[in-house]
Amino acid sequence: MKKWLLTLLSVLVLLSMALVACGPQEEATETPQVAEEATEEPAEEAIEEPAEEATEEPAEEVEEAAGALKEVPREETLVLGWSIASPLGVTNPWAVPGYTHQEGNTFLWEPLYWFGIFADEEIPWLAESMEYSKEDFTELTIKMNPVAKWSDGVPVTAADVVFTFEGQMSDEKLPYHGQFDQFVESVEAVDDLTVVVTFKQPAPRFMFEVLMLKFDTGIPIVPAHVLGEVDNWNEYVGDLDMPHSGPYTIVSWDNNQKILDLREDWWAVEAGLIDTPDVKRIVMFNLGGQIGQNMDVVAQRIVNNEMDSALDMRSDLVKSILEQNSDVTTHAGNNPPYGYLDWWPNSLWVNTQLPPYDDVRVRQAMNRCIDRDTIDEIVYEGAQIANVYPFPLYPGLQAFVDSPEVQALIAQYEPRKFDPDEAATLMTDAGFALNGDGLWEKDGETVSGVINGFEGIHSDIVPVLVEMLLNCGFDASVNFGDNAFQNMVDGEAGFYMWGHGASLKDPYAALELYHGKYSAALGTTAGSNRWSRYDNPEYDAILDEMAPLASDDPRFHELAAQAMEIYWRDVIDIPIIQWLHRIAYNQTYWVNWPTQENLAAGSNGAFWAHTGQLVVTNLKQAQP
Amino acid sequence: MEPVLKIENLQVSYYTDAGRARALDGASLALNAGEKLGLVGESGSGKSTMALAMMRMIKPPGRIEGGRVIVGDTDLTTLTEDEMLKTRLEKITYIPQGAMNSLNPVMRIGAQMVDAIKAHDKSLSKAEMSEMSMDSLESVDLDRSVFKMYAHELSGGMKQRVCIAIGILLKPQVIIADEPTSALDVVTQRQVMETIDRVQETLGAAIILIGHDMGLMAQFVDKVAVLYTGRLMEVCTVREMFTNPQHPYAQALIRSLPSFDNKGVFHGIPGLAPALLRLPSGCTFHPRCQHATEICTTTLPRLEQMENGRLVACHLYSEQV
Amino acid sequence: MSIRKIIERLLFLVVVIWTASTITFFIPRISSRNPIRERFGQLARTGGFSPDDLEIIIESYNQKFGLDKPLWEQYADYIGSIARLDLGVSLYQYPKTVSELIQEAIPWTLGLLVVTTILSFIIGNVLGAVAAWPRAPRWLRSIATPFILFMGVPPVLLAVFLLFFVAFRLKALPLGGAYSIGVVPNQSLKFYLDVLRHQLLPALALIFGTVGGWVLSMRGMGVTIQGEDYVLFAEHKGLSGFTIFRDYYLRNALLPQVTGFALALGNMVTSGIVIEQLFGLPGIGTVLYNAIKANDYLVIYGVVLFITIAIATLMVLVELLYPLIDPRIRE
Amino acid sequence: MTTTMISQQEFLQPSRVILFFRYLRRNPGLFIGFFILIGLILFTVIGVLTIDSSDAYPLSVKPKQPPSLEYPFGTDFYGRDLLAAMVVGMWQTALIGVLAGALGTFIGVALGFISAYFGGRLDNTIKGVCQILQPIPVFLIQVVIAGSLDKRDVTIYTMALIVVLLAWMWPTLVIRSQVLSMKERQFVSVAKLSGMGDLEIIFAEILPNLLPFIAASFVWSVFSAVFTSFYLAVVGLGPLREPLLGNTIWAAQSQGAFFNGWWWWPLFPAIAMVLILTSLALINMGLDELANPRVRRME
Repeated sequence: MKKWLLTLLSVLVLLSMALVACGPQEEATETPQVAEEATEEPAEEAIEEPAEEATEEPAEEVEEAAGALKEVPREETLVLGWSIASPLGVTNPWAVPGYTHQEGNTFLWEPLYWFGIFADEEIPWLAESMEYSKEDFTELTIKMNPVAKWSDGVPVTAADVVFTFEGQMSDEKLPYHGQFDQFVESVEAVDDLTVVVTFKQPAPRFMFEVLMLKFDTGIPIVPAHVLGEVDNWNEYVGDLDMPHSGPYTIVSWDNNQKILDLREDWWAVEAGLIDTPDVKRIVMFNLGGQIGQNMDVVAQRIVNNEMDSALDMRSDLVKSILEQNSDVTTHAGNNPPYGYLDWWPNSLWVNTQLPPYDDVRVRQAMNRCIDRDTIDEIVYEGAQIANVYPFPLYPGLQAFVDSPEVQALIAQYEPRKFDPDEAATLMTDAGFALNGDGLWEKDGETVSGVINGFEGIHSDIVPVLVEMLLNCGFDASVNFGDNAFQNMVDGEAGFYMWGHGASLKDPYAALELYHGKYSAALGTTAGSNRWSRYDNPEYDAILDEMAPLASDDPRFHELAAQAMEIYWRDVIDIPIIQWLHRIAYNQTYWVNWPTQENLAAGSNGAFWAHTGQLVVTNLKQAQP
Repeated sequence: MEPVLKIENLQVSYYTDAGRARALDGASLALNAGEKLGLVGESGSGKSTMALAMMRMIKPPGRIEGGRVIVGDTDLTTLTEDEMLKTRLEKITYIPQGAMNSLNPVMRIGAQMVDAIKAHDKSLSKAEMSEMSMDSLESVDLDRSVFKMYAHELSGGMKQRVCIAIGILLKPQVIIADEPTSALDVVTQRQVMETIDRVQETLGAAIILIGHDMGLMAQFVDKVAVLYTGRLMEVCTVREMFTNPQHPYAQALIRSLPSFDNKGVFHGIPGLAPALLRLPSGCTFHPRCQHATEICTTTLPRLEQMENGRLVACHLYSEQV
Repeated sequence: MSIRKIIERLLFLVVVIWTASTITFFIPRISSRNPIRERFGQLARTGGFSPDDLEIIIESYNQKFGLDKPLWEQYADYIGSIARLDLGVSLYQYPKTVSELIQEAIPWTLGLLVVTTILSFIIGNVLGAVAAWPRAPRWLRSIATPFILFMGVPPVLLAVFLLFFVAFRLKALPLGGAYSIGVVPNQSLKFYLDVLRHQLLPALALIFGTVGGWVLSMRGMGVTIQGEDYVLFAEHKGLSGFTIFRDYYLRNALLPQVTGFALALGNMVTSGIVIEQLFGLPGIGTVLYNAIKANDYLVIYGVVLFITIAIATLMVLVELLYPLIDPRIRE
Repeated sequence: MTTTMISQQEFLQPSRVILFFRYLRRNPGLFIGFFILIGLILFTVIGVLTIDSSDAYPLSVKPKQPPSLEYPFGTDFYGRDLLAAMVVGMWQTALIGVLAGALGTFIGVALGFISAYFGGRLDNTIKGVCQILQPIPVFLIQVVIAGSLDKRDVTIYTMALIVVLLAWMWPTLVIRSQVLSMKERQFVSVAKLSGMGDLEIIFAEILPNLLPFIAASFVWSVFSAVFTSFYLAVVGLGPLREPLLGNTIWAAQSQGAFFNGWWWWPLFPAIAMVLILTSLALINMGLDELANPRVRRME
């Protein structure tokens, strides 16, 4: 028996060696340069003094591994966890389908201005200045920073801005085509450093909404001398060497990670806008295709100091991280709710054109079924997250809701009130009756209460909402399927859990989501964040009057309060929660993360947002 | 002359859930070199058990519980497991019952012969072992080319010959052939039996032929031993058995054979053989025996030698001793 | 082995591929979902797309992917492209082709699934054979029992618990990923060992979760074989236990098992999908998992087809090569 | 003489029940398997009778509570009582398993019989279809089907149907080969000679002899149905709100239950899942031994 046991063991050993050998072999094809070197070097090593090999080997291995890349110690490397889904090599911001800035490309591209939300500060960048040159907001003059240049040494000029704007105007596949089409009359380069934009109508918010990069909105400037040369910029991939103005360059990109190294000749340092960043290398570790999956592994990696930060997490997970590693902090330090307010408060949206949701009594009844105190208590451990507004309470908006006008409306409409009895009365008035299963029914049909949501980000709140609605007699259930989004777009019956990414400073952008002009008819596609298909001429008139007014105009405030009244009166959607970004910041290697106590560059702390560049370039190496 | 095979009081039991089954109880035999013994009995009478016990191949839940098997001057029951491995094929050999399936289908015949030699004598060279094997094949009237063939390429008779060739590879003193011709057609049966006969004569080995074909026995063996429920009932020469069986069971057995006298009439033995687990008391044959008396139901008769040297286990003849 | 048989088997292969492609083509079309709309709907999160623009983009892509053609035409195109070994383009990772995705992923899957299937096959069959071998010592025979019990543990469940205990609690092995963060793939021994360390837990989960099946079937087979006359005769020949075990018993008992190997690989894929995803390994399983989640239907088709073809080919190959190990089937 | 012997035999013949238990002792797998299964059934039945099944859904109890006297299995993040969730989940898992298993076995047995007994073109067709479908990874096809359905249509019953769609091939092939070998046996020829009809032979002669195989194949089908439904739940293709064992385990996994220290959440359903599958595997193994005399001899 011993003999065959040995035979078996040796077979096992052989096979496990085969495993080692054949696992990564394919990498040879992906990085041929490295492969060539690797075959040469070990041979040399073997000849040279085998005795010392053992001690020398690790060092040499590292060198060898970095054959194509220079070696950067962990202390100078920032490791970020994110789900990278875009195809390898796509760096061109105009490639379609786009939306690659969240996956590390934000470190490549820069805007005219940044907006730092927590400092409430507009930060000039590629432009030295940008202002409306006519009082009625019909002309905008942009002065470029003369030092700015692309990574290939070509200066960034007014021509690039004109190219970028005109591209948006002409190409309907680009995301801001709609805005440019609506507002912009013409774009003109007065000289190398000056651009004048003429608007078709007053555009008091265009500069902020479109030209400044913040959160996930705004446009970066693209190089005219590169994209102007390609046949079809929508299909131009860009690859790793596409000239860009940002501080980092992608040096390695595979399915596991994207590695970006600091460009020593970054113009912004020369321009004196910023010190040379401490972060010499960014490793964006791919967490997998689905946002929000396996987050416990991500959390553990942060606890283990393997990662410095990752995408935002559910409250419990962040709490557990903080308990397990004292070097980790969050925007709110060690205190609940651990995060900062994102611009994406979530509502339960319904299609207001579709029975029974077209009946305001039904919508009000549903609102009365949501127990926002229980949500705070159960899902968010007592943090005040549950919400009654379609916008985040950033300072400007907090001031707005604190105004006596809005407070009076709250007292009148009690949007937060949980009252199943009132809900029952409303439903009975609307002609519904409870059936044998305890569900509201009319003409033999229950309310199709499927909540379309997104598992990675809604798996904590949606099941709770389902139960609340069920307990109240609505036939609720969950759909976390891939068709959830499409159901919203198509206006299928049911509820849609979705956010409002719109207002940051004043309520206009959020309120404008319900403008009748977006009220796509049944059977057509609703634009993003316009799921309610609300159509009310009274409301539209208010909004139209607001459009050309500056936010600090007293009339603007008056009109905004009127619109808010309609929002609550008609229950256009059912606001559920403020959206928090709970991002763990590991301070073992890096400090100066943007937090409540330390604004850093004043941006929010999401490294994946457009302002991620500000987060990373302001990090400081931790002093051991 | 000293017998080449001596079996003394061999006892085998199987232990089952329902209790102990005595599959072989006190079998004793002696065989001289060159002697041919036929071992007969109904199915389940313990023939194969006896053969396996001689090879010391009884497996759990069976157990050899007593007695001795002496080949030449070696008592097999005292050997260690390793010594016994060497003894098989070298001193005592077994030619299996189901020759159709007794050869490994995925190994060449030669390889199956060589590994047998190798297991006993590692000193031989490969060529020597091949040569030995092919000689052995020739001695059973097979072509030397069979060495390179697979079992499925051979006919039934050829396979049986291969088994014989393997059995006599190391020129054993005792050969046990367990129904070597079952499943063969009559002509082939005869050829195979003749081969065994010739081989045995050349080797001068003693042979035990197991089977229930009395006709075949009559032609090839010198002596016959009758087994019933694991007990030897009678041992005598072939001639005596066919002309004058003594034990009532042997008589019934002979009577049940088709012959010219009773053609067309089938004489079965009345009743069924009892299950080993529930053997009747006394003589195990008594429930089926026409001559049973009081003593038969209580006392087990012993195998005793009669005047003419025959061995019979029956109370009818106890007085004769 | 005759040419005729080879042609017959190849025809069988073609029929299998055709069946699989037909199934994968028609089933997703039962539903009215439009993956392109869904994909662009997700993109619309950026905020800037107007509804009209979105419709225009969707329309142009529908045309591009032929979704506006009648069903039978789409089917014909699809079968045609399969015949040209063109599996189409990923919607989610456009312009990446499905073949490229598979190519990138397949080495990892080969490294994990195939090696674990082989290991599981070897360990399971040896243990199963030993378990049925009456002459093996009792303790050795009883080793197989826990493995049989592991049959009741889905590999994914095992993976979850292994991940927790070994990686989270003991911190003995990495939490996932194909290799350490920040390491660039290269040909050094260090890199290989790093990869091996990362593959260990998923491999363990897969092996432990699947060994039981082999143990069980081999045990059944072994019981049958050890009663065969040739094994008994081999004992009568005075062969040593090891020789009988290896040449007479194991060799014969293994034959029917070999034919099950290809199918076992198919079953391994089932667990592999989730396990690769769970450990963040960039293999075929992860590609498929993500495609399922994103309803990237061309990738789903492509991967399902690819796996089917691989398994069917392996089956046919095993069948054609089988005579090499079983002389009875030759000529 | 003979009569006394027979009566003696009858006297010694132990009752069937005793024989069954004796057999169980020799076939410990079957014994343990049955034992666990009975335990699970008792747990579920008593549970269904005594527990308020609405506690198996969110917001019914205080969330995130470790096991205590009040909540023996603890409660989860959503405020389900995990004991109730387990009872309902086991019931649903069993329902899927038995439904899919029974349907699959029924189709398999019917096709296997038809194929083997009538032979000819019919046999070739059925066998051919099975062979062609064999290399196609069943689970992947199930994934494609489940993924194509509208989420609202995915219920316990549709899940069972999805599982059964491709689960009949194995029983078909097994039964077919058994009937083929059975057909060759003497008693069938005897029955044929004595003028029995096809149906009579099938039901009176062949079927009873195949019962152990059918039982084993049924248990196996249930096993694979439970297994498959678990995997479908894991990739998120099951009925989402139901506390199916797979759903509960995966919900725990996706909420980082281990990391957050809620170990009890995935643990108990995982144990239940393992017990179900293990007991089925053991019973299947035991039935195999019962059906196959060679295997039986070994024990």
